[in-house]
Amino acid sequence: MENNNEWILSVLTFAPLVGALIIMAIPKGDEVFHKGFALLVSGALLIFGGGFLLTEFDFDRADEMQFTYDTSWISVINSRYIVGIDGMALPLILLTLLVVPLCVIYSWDHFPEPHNPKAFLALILILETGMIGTFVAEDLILFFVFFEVVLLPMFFMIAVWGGEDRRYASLKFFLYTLFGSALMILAFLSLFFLAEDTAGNALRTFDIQALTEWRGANLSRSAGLLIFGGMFMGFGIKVPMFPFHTWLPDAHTQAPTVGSVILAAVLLKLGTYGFIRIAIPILPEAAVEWAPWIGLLAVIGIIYGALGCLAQTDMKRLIAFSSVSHMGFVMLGIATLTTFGINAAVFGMVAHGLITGILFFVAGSIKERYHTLEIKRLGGLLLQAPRMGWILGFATMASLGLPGLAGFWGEFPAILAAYQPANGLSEAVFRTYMVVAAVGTVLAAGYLLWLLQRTAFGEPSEEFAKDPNIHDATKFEYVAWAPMLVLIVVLGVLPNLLFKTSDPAVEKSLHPCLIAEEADLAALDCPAVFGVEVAGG
Amino acid sequence: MSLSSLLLFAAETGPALPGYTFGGPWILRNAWLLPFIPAMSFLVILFFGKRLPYKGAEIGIASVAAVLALAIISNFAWFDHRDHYEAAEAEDAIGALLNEAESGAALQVLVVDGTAEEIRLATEEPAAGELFAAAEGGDDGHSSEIHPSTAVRAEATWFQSGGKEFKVGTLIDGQAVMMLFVVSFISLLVHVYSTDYVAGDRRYTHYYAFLSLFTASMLLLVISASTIQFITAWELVGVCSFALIGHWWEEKPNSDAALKAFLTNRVGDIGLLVGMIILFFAAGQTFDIVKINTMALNGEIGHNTLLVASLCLMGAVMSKSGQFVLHTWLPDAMAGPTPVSALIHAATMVVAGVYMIARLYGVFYEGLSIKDSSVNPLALVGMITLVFAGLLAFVQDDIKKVLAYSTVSQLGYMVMALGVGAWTAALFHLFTHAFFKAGLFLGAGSVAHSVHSFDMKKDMGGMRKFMPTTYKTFVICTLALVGIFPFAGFWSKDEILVGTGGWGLFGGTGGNGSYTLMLIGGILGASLTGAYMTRVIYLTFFGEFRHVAHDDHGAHDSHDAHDHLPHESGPRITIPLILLSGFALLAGLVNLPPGFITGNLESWQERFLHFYEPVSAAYFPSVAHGTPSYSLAVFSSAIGIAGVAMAYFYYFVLVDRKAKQLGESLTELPNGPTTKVGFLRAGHTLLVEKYYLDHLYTDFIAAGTKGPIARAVYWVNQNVLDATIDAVGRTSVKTGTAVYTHFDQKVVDGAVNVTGLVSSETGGELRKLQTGKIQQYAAYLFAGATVLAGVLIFVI
Amino acid sequence: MIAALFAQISTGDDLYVAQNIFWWFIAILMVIAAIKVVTTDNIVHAALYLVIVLAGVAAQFIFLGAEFAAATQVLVYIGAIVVLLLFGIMLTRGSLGDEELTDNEQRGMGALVGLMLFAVMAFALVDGFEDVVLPEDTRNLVEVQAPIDTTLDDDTFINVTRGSDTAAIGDAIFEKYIVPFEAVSVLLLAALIGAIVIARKE
Amino acid sequence: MLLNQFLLLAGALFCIGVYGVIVRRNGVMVLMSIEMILNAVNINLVAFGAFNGTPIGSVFALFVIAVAAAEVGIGLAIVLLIYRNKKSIDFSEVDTLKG
Repeated sequence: MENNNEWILSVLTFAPLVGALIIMAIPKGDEVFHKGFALLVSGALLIFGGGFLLTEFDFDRADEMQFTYDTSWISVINSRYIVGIDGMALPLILLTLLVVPLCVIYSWDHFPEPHNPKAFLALILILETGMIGTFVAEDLILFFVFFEVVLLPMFFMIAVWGGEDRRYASLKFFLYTLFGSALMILAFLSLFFLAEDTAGNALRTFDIQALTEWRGANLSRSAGLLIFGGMFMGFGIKVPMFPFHTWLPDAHTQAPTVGSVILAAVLLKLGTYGFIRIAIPILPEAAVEWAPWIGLLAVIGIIYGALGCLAQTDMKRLIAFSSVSHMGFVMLGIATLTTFGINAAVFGMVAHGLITGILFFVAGSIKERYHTLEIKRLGGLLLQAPRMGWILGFATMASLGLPGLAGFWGEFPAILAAYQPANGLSEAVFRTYMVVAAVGTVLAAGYLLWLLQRTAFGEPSEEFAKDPNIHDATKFEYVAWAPMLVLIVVLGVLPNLLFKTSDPAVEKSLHPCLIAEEADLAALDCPAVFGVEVAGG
Repeated sequence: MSLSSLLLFAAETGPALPGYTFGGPWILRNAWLLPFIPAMSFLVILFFGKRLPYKGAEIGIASVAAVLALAIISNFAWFDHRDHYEAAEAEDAIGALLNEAESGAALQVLVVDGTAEEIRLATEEPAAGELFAAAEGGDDGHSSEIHPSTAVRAEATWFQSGGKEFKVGTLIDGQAVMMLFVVSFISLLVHVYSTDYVAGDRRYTHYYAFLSLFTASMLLLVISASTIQFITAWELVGVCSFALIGHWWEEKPNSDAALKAFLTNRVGDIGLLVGMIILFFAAGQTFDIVKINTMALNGEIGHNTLLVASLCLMGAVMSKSGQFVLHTWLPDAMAGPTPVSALIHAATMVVAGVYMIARLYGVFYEGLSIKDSSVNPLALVGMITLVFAGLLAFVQDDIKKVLAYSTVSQLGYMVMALGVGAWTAALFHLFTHAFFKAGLFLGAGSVAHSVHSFDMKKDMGGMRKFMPTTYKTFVICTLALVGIFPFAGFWSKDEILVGTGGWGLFGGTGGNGSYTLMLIGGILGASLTGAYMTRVIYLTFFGEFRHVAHDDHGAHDSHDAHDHLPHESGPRITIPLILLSGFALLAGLVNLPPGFITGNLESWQERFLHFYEPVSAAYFPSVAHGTPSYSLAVFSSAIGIAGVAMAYFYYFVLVDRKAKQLGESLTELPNGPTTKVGFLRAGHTLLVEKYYLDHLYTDFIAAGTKGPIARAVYWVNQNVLDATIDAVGRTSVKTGTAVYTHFDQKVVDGAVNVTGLVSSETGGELRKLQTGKIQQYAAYLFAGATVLAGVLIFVI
Repeated sequence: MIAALFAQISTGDDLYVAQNIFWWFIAILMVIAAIKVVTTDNIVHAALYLVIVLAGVAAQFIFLGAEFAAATQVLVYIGAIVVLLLFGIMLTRGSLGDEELTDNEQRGMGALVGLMLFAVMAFALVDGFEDVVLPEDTRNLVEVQAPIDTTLDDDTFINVTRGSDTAAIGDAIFEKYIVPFEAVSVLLLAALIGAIVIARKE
Repeated sequence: MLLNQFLLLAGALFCIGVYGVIVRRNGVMVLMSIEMILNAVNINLVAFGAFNGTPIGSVFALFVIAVAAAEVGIGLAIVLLIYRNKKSIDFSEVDTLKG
């Protein structure tokens, strides 16, 4: 296609990095200059970059890679620098572009101790590079590199600006994710060496699109399962899925507010994005065999996270556990391997990013005012800081999946998709998951409203009743929150904005045998794993 | 609603199904305006309300008034459409449509200027004849008037997935326009009433904002054409009720009640979600209510699927419409301001469940095989509810609680009516009940407003002297509730009893089956209603005024300096009361049974049925209508009056006399027999404890989940999962440090500390080697030298 | 080694016997004194024990026939350095009496290292120079016959023939090792100035 | 006389000195230990000189003695300085090299 603006994605990816370098070059002490510059960079990226994407992206061809740029990178292993986005990546990139400047704005007057805006902002920008890079990468090695790039800044952010247990939390986060990544890269490499087309000659490529075309054809079953397992570990830990989630509460609780927001809003999505971009498209047959287990872990995560929330005494930790629960819904949607489910997953990612972001913002502001997040000590927020209280209430409502707000569209379609999973998946199993997940929504309402009641309702406890430095939201907080709040409503009322974008891409990413009507299934001469035999009954 | 969506719909579902059209009067095609207006007013009030002269109340009232006007207009528009819609026109129209389908422009014109209203294939239902017959079955001699009802639809794409597009839209037919009128009318009265009732409240503006939001959501629910849209509205009204119940959230009981309401409804919503999902896939991946109903009736959906789906949906009904075992939130919800109770928890929101059954009646009708049976879950639940709730109402001292239980019981009537197939009767009762129950609540509020309390035994009594208007209206509404001829309740309740078709033995009434059990329950309920309402009347308006000046009875309503003698409320409170009592008196007349009056007034009978039941629409089952029988009417009224009489004797005679004996200084009523007779006392406590349901929910289920279970899970998280991770970390560190242990005692300790304190001092241990103590360095130096020398000498 | 010693003694050379007995006496004295130096709690005592050690070293030099070195040892060390140390002690007011905690907490380690070091060295030495006998009194040898050490060049040889090692040392220093000597003297000067600079009060 | 007698004696002195350097707190005492080490070295030098029948051993011994003198001077000066700053010459308190 002529003039597909191949430069834009690279610019979006590396501009923050350049910004970070410049910030480091700016001499210390001139604080406003640092902040202003960081805001300038991220804001410009949002307005111009985001605007450019929105205007130039061809929504009618949302299933194709656009803005692609492909050049030789590490020729020795035939790993190429390929970037490009389709309808699945676009929303997540826009989310990233949005969240970062908001974080910069928010931290304008809430810099965590030790007070060092220079380093802090530089880290944030480096993070942005890593996150955008992960979403645009179309080469496995490139993806892996960006996936890891994200790790270090977050590690430092937690280790330097974190709470009292920051050393432990940061190290745990780092090692845990690194462990997953190790298995992930193993999986990638084995793909590289094992992939061969039906003619029997090896592909020897890391190109995600090429591998997606290949769809794991004539790869031995065991190999497929193992490779998928490796990816599952890598992505599942990042999501995080149920047994591997324990790094999340610590990281969230210890991280500075902005760190938590970025972590919740974008970083967790890297894992789910990996599933829908790499694991499932490339290895659909292994996916079909793994899906029931993924779904199982997902629903366990839903219930388990919710119960974990009910046991919390610390607000931030509660929100962290709620992330486990919500990402469970996302993973359930993915596990169904249906367009409905994965669309729901994409929507769920964005919605969870916005909603949990807000929740962490508010939690941070509460901490800044009350110097504690112990739920039993809080209360009466609506009396002392009414607007913040209402925002908290709004966020909780959105988080418990209230229809008309963004959260619902990540939750309900996922549950719905579980009723009729993709071909080859057992309906009985997934319908059980559906019911369990539906129960999870009740628990979600339970803990969120409980949180709201304990923190926002009632009279403020006397230790804070007269506290002078408990004031309502500041203008920086408003500016940082307003876009997210508006988006939550807009996406909730007009879900098609997102579904329309992601739907074609999702449909294309899935193996036709997964989503075909049972009638057409025979025509496709699918592998047995897609349950052609059971198609009749 | 646009042409494109119309074509898409045609493409999706083949030829348009009978029973609805995309044409019709403008106002009906654009019914989205009704929820839109209050939604806008919600935003305006929320953001600018505080700055407005009347703190946002005027916006709310204006918007709701506009909605009421629109609702009335659309009712009349519907009457006209209902009667004069001709299938033939539709045939031409659809023909034209199909001919010009290619050239969209022409169609654009057509649709835009609304001349291509009737778009409908002339696929005449084979069963149409029977439908007519069935419809006539009820009312002899009016077959000429029976004219198939045709709903008016409009829709737009909401979202897409897997290439499929899913619609949001409006489905306007009789039950919708009826509900539109009820909601907007009650809402307007409540808005006006509240200007006085919650005047000066701390969150006056928020109050009105949420009233507007609630009105919007409720209207959205009423007009929704797709199940997912229905779910949305359903949840939204739940949230509004949450916010309004917890309006005075400073006190924990109120927020507790709000939470309880929301969570109980969430439990029911599991059923809603699952049921709707089942229907979604059963009907070939569509949320379209009409399509689901039609397929259910055509037998395109398996009976078992329908059964499961309707049972799931019943769960939602039981929570939202407070049916037995999930009703417990409704009495607690009285913690909210009284007008809210009148609007949400009596007239509109709580009937959403009933409304849903009526909407998806095809599903329930087939799924529960209502026709020609004698019992089914729906009817049973309804009957149990109406009896048990009626019993509970006896032991309440809080006037609002009595009314709440009475509401539950009346909802039981409606559900039972739907269960026995008396669709019209159910909606008719919904219609009348909305007025007189709202009137009762507002009346109770008016009383409480002047005595700053809801406790009938402590703070009321003899109010008729102080507030005559409230007294009169309250009594009228009570009579309507009890079902005394000719008040509204009489007609609707009688129609339900007729609909049960259980009155077979004396000149049968051809219902959809013979639900004798339900008939008995209904009649019993009537007498209970009479009894407890008499008790309320006595305790509130008769006897001595027992109020002593203590205003701490949750009387947040009090805003002004309260004087000690109660007084009649102002016009903004009394006028709504008068209006409502007027409706309570007359609303029944809109559905006079056939043959009740004759002569040129004859055309006035069964107007409600005629206009509001979607007769012979393909998405609606052909329900039969029982023929009313005087014997049944007389008998049921007699039973009801008997209940009144007994209560009258007990309270107005016995208790009153005893009270007189006890003298003037009486602040407590004398104890009834329940404290003396053991067996009665047992029953009494059982009722006071609300059948121990609350204990079950709160102390076992909720507390259990929140307490032991949650804590256990968290314990596992910390001590099993997390511990394993830490153990892995520790062992790795240990192996790493084990190397040093051969060198230096210090490092051994260090390693032990490292392994011990991974969490606190990760990695900090190696620094301990680097103490900066010269002599230690010297020691290491020489040690190293020694080792090296040793190596050189012995090894090499 | 002991065996070799007795062998020498049994040869009946009284000089050797006397020398050996005397040597052993001094050596043991030195070791004891040295141990006292590093173990005593009283710093002044430590200094005095150090004097014994240093004197012992001087004696060893004499045994080895290096009178000049011995003399320098006595002069420089006992005369100068020990005095310097005593001054240091006074200036730092390290109490003249017993100090508590003269040693730090790593005695065990120090002993370990020391013993291991000694063990290794001893093994190496015994292994290397099992019974190597020192040459007889070098001066006499030098007089009566040509030096056994052919490594010495002529002038050294000539000097040696003078019958004293002092002269030889002097010649060696001032002819062959003049540069190191100058370096040392410069070093001494620098040390002197440096010491003054460091230690002087502002 | 055997060469080993002297060498072993020197070794003993050396090791004792090492022990002193490691364990002594008092800076002056550390200096003393260092002196002993140097002396041990000197004994070695002279012994080997005698063994080879050459005075060069003694020459280097003399150099060492001179350097030792210098070293003691500087060392004491440093100790003095430490004492002034810390009002103590306890080396185990001197940990400015701490990382």
